[in-house]
Amino acid sequence: MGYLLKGHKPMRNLIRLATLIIILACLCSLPAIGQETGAEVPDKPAAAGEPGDAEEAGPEALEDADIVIGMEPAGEEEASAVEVPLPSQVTVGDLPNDDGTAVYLTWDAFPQETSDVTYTVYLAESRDGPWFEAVSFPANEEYMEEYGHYFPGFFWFQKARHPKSRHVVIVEDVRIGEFNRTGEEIMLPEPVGFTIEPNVGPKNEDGEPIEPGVIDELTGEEVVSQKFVEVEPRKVGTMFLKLTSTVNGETATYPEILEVGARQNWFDTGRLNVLIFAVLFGATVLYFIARARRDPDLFIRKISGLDAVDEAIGRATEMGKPILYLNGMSSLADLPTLAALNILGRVARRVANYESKLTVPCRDPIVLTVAQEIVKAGYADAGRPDAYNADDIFFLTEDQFSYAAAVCGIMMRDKPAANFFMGYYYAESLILAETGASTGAIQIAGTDAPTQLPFFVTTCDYTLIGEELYAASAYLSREPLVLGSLKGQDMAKVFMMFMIVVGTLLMTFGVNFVKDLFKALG
Amino acid sequence: MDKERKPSFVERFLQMDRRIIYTLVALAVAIPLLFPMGLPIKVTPEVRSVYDTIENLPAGSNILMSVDFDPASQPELYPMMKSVMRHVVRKGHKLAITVLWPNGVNLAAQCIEELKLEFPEWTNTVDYVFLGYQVGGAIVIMSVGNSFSETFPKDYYGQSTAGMPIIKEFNKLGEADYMVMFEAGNSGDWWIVYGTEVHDVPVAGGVTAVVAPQYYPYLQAKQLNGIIGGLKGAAEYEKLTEVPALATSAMDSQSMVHALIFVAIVLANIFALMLVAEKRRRAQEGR
Amino acid sequence: MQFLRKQFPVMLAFVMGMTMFIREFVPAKFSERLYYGFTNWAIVITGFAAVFAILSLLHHHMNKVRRRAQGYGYSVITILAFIQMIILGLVFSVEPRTPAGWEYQWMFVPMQATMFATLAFFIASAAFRAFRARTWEALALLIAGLIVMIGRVPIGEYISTHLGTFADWIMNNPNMAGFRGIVLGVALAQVAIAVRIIFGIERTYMGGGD
Amino acid sequence: MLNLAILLQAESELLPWQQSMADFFFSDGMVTLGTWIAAGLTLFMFSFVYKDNPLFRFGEHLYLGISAGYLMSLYFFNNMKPKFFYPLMPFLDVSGDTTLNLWVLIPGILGLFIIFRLIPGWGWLSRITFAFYIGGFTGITLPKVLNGLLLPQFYATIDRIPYMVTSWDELVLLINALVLFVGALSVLVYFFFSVEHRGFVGGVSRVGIYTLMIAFGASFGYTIMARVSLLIGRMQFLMFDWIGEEIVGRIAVLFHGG
Repeated sequence: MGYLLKGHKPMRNLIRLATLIIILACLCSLPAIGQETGAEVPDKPAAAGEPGDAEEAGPEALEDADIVIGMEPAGEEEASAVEVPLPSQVTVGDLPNDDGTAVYLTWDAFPQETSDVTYTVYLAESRDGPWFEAVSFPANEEYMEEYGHYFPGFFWFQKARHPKSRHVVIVEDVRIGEFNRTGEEIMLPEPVGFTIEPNVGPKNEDGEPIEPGVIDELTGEEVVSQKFVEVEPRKVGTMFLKLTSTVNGETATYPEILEVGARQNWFDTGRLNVLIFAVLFGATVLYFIARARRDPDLFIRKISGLDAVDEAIGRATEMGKPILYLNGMSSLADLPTLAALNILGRVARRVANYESKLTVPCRDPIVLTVAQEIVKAGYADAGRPDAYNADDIFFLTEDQFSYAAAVCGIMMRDKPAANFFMGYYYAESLILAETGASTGAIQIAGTDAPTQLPFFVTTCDYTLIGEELYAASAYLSREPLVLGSLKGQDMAKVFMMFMIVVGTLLMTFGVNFVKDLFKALG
Repeated sequence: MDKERKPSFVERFLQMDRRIIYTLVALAVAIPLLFPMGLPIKVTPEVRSVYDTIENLPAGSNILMSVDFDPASQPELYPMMKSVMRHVVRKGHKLAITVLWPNGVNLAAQCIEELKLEFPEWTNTVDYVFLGYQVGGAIVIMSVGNSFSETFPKDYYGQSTAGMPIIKEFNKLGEADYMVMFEAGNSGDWWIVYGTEVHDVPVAGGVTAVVAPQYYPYLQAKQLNGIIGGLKGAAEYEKLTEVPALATSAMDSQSMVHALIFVAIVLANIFALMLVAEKRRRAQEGR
Repeated sequence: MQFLRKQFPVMLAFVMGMTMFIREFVPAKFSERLYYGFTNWAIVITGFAAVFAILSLLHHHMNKVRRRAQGYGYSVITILAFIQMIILGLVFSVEPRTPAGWEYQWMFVPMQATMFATLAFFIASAAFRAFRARTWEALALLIAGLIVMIGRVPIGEYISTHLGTFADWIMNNPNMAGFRGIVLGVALAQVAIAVRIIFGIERTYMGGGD
Repeated sequence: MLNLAILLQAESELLPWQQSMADFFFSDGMVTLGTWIAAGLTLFMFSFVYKDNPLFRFGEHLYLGISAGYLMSLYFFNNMKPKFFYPLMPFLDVSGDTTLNLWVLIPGILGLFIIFRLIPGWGWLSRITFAFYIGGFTGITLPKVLNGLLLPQFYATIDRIPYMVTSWDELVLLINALVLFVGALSVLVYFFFSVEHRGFVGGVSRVGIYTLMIAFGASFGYTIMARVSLLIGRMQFLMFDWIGEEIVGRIAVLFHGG
């Protein structure tokens, strides 16, 4: 793409800028990462577990259903400490990138794991208990690998390094209570104070239902059908975790009781790439806008739909018929609506020059007020503030099809000579465009709604496809600043295409890291 | 040069008034609804499996249906539900009906009323119980694992369910021999995960075309015994039960409209090409 | 005063934009509160704008009645329908068992469904007029459209059993490639317009003049 | 039949007058009346595909008034009441869940600025509201665009090209990968604005145009079935719920000659 670079050196500047940003971003995120990579995070990823003899077979049914909340698991541990494989390299920590509601626990997996071994995590408010079962699962599940996105590490794409050889359990924001039969939440009768869900979700790891509800002593009826007990680590402060492994009913407990507290985090390292790309693309756009200020002569390719705007307005003037302009079905919280309003500003200016009438029915109240302001300003800029009539930019209704029906009514009765459909549309697009086509109006549509593009393309005279909608206001205004932004977009596109080509080539030969750069985790 | 020339049929066809097309579309929809043509429909194995299961169960087996859709999906799922329900009634199975979507209740009620007209001896509380709607979604599913009569103390018509004859033999999910759920969303996932998998009840799904792709993995995993997908599936079921009804006619309508548009487009293109050739020929002659 | 009119809005947009942007990268609790706080405020603002919008709607139709414009009687219908609906709605609420709910059930819903259903007519006529092989591009459109259209109904199987498979292939490959290109371009353009708005380069929405 | 309310069932405590009102609106008479009105309005609205006519105009204007009124009431109950009026006047909320929150006065004032547009000379105040609203939402949207649109699509576009072909299936996979890769890139090239579409760029962007056209055609054809389903639904309402299956059935029999 050498010709893109002719005459100036944006690429070199881009690369400098990008390098700078990446270095800065890394520096910024260092302290945040330091927090959660503290001493306890697994830093020996591939370390094999202790050579526990985990191979005892046995058709053991897991008995999660029988575990009563508050049960003491301690009893059996000494008896079986020899045969049952003991978890090793157990570490705990605050879950990174969260709002301080979760902690995690990891440990090494055994070399060969089967569902014969069951891990159970217990949780307590104090070192002496009482202990509550947090979660229990067969040893061949819940590997670090599956939860990699919770631990983005130094770079978000490092998740690939999270090994299958470690287990992880995340203890999350949960609350004490239960559902009664009608689905209402009720609090547990006994003052539990601090418990944790017996099993995450209503069935256990084996697909069995969790224990049925509590039986009311007096009536003999079942009080609850589903129990959930929850804990909010942040409120609890420090809490204590204990890990056991069970084979054939024999239990071994990791000797150490682990202490951990949850913290709020202030930077989401999982979104580092989003930030970097936002800054990178944003800076590119701003750079080219600044360049355009110095050197306002920029080339922009022909967009036929926009060349037709003048023709359409001219024809409306000749015929003495109004022009209909729609801003789309979406609210101002959506960017296509803003793009549509920008074009409305340009169109209003031209319409004022030609002295024809501009009708703008609106669907969103805020869009209505902004559209009024824009058209008013457009008329004023054209030197004809007197021609502005606030009643021409009016509200219809927020209901999609009622709006469509009313606009169709306007099209069939006022027979506008030109219809503009800009912004975001849903299924009504075809109703509007077909009715408009039947009245013989020139129709110019512009949308980035992929599902509606086919209908506009087939029924309108001109259609601005996707990005062209956003380029339109620059094209119509020829304002150097906005044109500069287009140039910036193109440069970002070159960068993207370059990355796609490089990434695909590398992928083809087995290198995934470029692709991983673009993995959105949040 | 040929201003005076009357437009030929070909030209008039190409510039056909859109209202002619509208009329043709309306007719193509309406006529098959009135006179179902019964265009040949190929029965897919996943639909046949549902039919076979219901057909081969001994009479008087317990069947559970869950109606989890609302009027937005009525054109697709209602004919399907009616057809399956008719089959169940015809085979003399016991039927319990639950509803997880609030706006589905009336659709189920209407279906029952219509079937009562066809089968006057089909009695409430003995042959079927319409449990109605209960808030709670997945919770309801877990709860029916224990008991229908406790989850739904009153049925849709306000009668107490506890003493009903049907409830004596069929009072929880685990006692069902088969289940068919009609799904326009993801409540089917809950049924599978919290209900049928747990109690080991074979289950089939009648789903809209839009959500069908999300249910096919269950079929592959044998967690679903069959899938009736969209209007086409409903039409297949009607074919199997040999009662062509709403779906068959609706499918006929679909095929007719598609065929109409297809033929119109193909003709228009042939005519347009002919016109071009004609013009070229005339231009050569004129030269 | 001039500051309040000109510079202040631009600064406010910058501050709001930057705050909400940075918020996205902060997982802490207050960040979520900020998000819901802002959206709730936006809802309140929209509520006031809705009052303005309704005045606009009524004004538009009152104007027609006052001018005795052609068909002003219909404007009377709109005004009456609106006023009775909002009174009934606010007094009895809009649940199904109320008068407003009844009107919703038996007027609003069927008219909505009907307008939606007219699409069947429009899509047929649009297909008839647009699917003509006038150019090579149009031919590509025509062929893809015909295959996918006919591959989805049973009659497609009578033409060829592979038609359905091929239709799926078109949907999953060329179709997906096309829309991916569009979405990538749109996303970039959206980043650009967002940056322009936050940095006050794009301020058409504030009007101009005084 | 359309969705009748199940509210009677769901809500237990209705005041006596509410109950009688509910009974009235669910009575058979009102349902029949409703069906006839619905059928009439359905025909009115359909009539517009033929041409503009007084019946459609009536329906259209009625629909406009009703929908605006309904949605505004709904907005009041769902949004303004819990988010503006309750925080200002917590005693109104019978559930007692709301506490006094005077901060909502700020959006209240910003909202008033919009209404001030009706007063000549005060219109500029609404710019502050626009800046607040648009600035905030733009800030929210920017990362969402990257996170939800740009990066995932980017991520999906970068994919392995399975160049080792030994079987028919693998050839298909290779073709698919190439179509996706070339298609997406060529569409991107079509969207270059600052470069003239000539020579190599012109050629690639032509490929992009063809990709787009195939995509549009396929998408168009894919939608037809869904739209026809809607019409079938409406026709079934008219023919079976309204006129009644009995009558329609009899007509059908009549024509069949049976």
